[in-house]
Amino acid sequence: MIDKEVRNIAEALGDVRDGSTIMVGGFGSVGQPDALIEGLIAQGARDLTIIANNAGSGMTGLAKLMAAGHVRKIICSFPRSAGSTVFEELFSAGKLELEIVPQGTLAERIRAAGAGIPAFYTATTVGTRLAEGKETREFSGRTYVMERALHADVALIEAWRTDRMGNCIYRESGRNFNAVMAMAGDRTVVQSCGMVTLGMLDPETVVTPGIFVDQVVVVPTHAQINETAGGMC
Amino acid sequence: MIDKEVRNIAEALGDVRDGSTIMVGGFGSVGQPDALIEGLIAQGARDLTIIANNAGSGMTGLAKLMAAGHVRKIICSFPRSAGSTVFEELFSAGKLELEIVPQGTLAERIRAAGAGIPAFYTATTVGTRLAEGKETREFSGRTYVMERALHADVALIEAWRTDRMGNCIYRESGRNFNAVMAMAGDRTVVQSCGMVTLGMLDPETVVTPGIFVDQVVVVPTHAQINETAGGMC
Amino acid sequence: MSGFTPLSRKQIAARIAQDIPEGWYVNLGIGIPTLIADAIPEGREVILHSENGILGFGPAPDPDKIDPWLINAGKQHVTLRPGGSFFHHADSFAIIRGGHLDLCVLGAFEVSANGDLANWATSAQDSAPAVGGAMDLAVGTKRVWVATEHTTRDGKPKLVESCAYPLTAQGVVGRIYTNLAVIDVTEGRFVVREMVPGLSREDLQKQTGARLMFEEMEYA
Amino acid sequence: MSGFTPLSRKQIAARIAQDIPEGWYVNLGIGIPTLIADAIPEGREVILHSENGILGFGPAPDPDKIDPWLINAGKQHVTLRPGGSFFHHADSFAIIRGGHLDLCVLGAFEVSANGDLANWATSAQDSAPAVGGAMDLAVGTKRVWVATEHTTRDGKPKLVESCAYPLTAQGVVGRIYTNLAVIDVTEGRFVVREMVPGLSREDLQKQTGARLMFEEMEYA
Repeated sequence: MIDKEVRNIAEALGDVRDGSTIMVGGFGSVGQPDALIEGLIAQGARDLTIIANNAGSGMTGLAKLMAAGHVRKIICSFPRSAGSTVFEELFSAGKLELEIVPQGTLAERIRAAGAGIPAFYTATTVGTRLAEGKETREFSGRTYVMERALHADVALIEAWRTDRMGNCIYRESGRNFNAVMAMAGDRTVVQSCGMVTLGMLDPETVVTPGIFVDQVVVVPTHAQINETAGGMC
Repeated sequence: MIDKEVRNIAEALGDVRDGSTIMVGGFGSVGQPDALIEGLIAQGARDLTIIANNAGSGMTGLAKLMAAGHVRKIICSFPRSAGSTVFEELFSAGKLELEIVPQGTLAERIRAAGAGIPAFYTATTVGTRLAEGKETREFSGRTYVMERALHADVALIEAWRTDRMGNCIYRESGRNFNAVMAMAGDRTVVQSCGMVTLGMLDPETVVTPGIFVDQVVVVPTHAQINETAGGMC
Repeated sequence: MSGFTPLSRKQIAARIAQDIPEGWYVNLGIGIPTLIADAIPEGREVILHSENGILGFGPAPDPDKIDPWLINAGKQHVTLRPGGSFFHHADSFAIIRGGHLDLCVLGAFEVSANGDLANWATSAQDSAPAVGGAMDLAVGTKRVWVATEHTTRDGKPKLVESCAYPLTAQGVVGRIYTNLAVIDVTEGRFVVREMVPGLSREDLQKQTGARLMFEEMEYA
Repeated sequence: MSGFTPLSRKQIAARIAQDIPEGWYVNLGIGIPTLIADAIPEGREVILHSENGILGFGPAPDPDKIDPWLINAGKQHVTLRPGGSFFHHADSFAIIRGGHLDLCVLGAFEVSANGDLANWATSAQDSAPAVGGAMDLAVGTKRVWVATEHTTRDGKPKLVESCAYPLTAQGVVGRIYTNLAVIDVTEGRFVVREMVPGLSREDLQKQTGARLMFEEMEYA
């Protein structure tokens, strides 16, 4: 019987190696796999490249991972935001590499990796400093920049409900980068708010088919959710 | 009030011009917008380029459109199949141009058009005659072929349920090319099996958001559907 | 400079809302553009897109009905209107980059007379500016409108001959709504369409860093 | 050539099914590969993918329970197993081309000793062959196995030094299951792993268009 659930996060992340590239889903705090990030800090792998939409804020999650010195480079669209002090200190001290990628290009580069596309062209960044050093090319009289796929060794994802085969659904805006990153990790680990019996997920509504998922850890959320909006986790 | 429903097919297709590129959804007979194809025949536009997975079979649908002399070129993955006699006769008589595209490349080229990507690279066709004359390039030591986006002037789509804003869900394997082509038409016309009240489609399960849809024509299906599998259309 | 009242931020938003017809799919940036949502006339259906995977979001919920999973790209709690839908980030930016949105309204540090937009990096020296979805929106949307104060806080023009700030995109801005005027960007020129009552053409020109054209004004 | 019984098509399928472990995601081509679905041992969970947007499809339904919307890529009516899901064609081929399938099993006109596969165009002169998803599967899947008769109907070898038919993909085939043998493609050579009882190495070689290696046979 296929069963992708693992009992704890240490088991799921035990073999993450130094120098790995890690994708971390979420947008703001919504859909961010907090428990897996904590697990990554505990696991101790260093010299990591992190691919995420932002570079953390406050002193938890990605910020804590960076503060603990585990991150060599971050690839994101929104590095500096309210509360991104850890990032700013490390970056200005030269202790962190940064690659800024427009949010749409970031999402598309991740999808490309998942879809077997090594590179594609986009109009985003043309004529801006983010296109500096990049190859450009004209198609039908318009200039485009070539962008490369972004792979990860491990993708850390949050989902709303999963089954033992790893099928995932998300909740509202929690889908965000999670459903795309799930495709792009050599290994995809899901922090699930809840496991359901196989067959309970409507096959028409599965967003991430289990083929993209390697391991699932159930971490019930403690967030307050309005009951009319779908019940407690 | 937004209302994308039009009363009849003639209204939806009235302004299709000679020389247009038309996408036709479906895979086999499943999800094929038969009534819209009939409407296109009646409308009379000629010199069409058709983008579809196959080149029709029997004497209805695409085959009928081709037999009536409306098609100049067909772009598809599976031209010759059981019953594709109309295609074969026209093609061998030199009356029809053909571009054979692998099914995955076809789907991806269509998506690329919908996503603003003018070109991308793929490993599919490398070293085969379908790559002849195409640009190739190495990434990380592997050779890829460059493929261009496929746009359409009009995309003809079948959906299972729609609402007045054009949101669509599909039924089982009826999703196929429909959900991708919906993104790639300058105008997308949906043949819907049924209209539902706004708000009845679960926002988590909408596959084609209404932003991709311009017009909806309701054409209830007469297919026999097992009631346990979801009720009659 | 006297005898006129500049529009408030809310009034700029309301002015823009007037020009958005029913049925448009619109993305609203942070700042003044965000205020447009509440200014759309009751009953006019305009569908709002958010980069993080929403079409059809509505106003903030009552505080006791906040759903933590439902935020917009500005990280504000929102609601979903009937007919709304959720999708992932690649699909969301396919909507943006594929040219499917009718309009985005963005803030700006500077706009040049040829429609260049600078709204992401506060200086050429800033090595870690947050670009977010700004470049994708600016390049991918059918129409780009800018909502901004006419000048900076210290009175420097934001409408200029050529942008000094790092560009977000080249030649994309179609129209600018400021606290003083509505200005089209047409064939490399700023063409004034509308001014707040009592403001003279000379005064508006003084606060603008590039030549203004007045020939085609809709309201004197 | 005597004293042995070639496998039937169904037996080839059953032989392949033995080698597919639980948990694999598998796409089965038309012909012998299709027969594998019914040969997977009861209780072993193998998840079948279909190009037209299905993971987890199951056997044909009872005739009175046919659902016209549920077909596989071979246009056959199928069912969906618990845990199955539907998606569109671009997502379906992202699964294929992104390297997510563990295995595809395809038919072949020819396979060469370096793993080239020819299974789509019946001749170089054919100007309208149907490629379907064959090239995507051959290039994108983690493992490509071929299921085929060892020779054509008129006795010509299908395992050859170099393909005469137009290629589907270069160097992709990992293993070949025929009615006579199981043969790995390893470092540009055909390495025989298994033969039907009673068949001599010489007889197998005679029916094969390239040199066979026998050193590493698992069963004599």
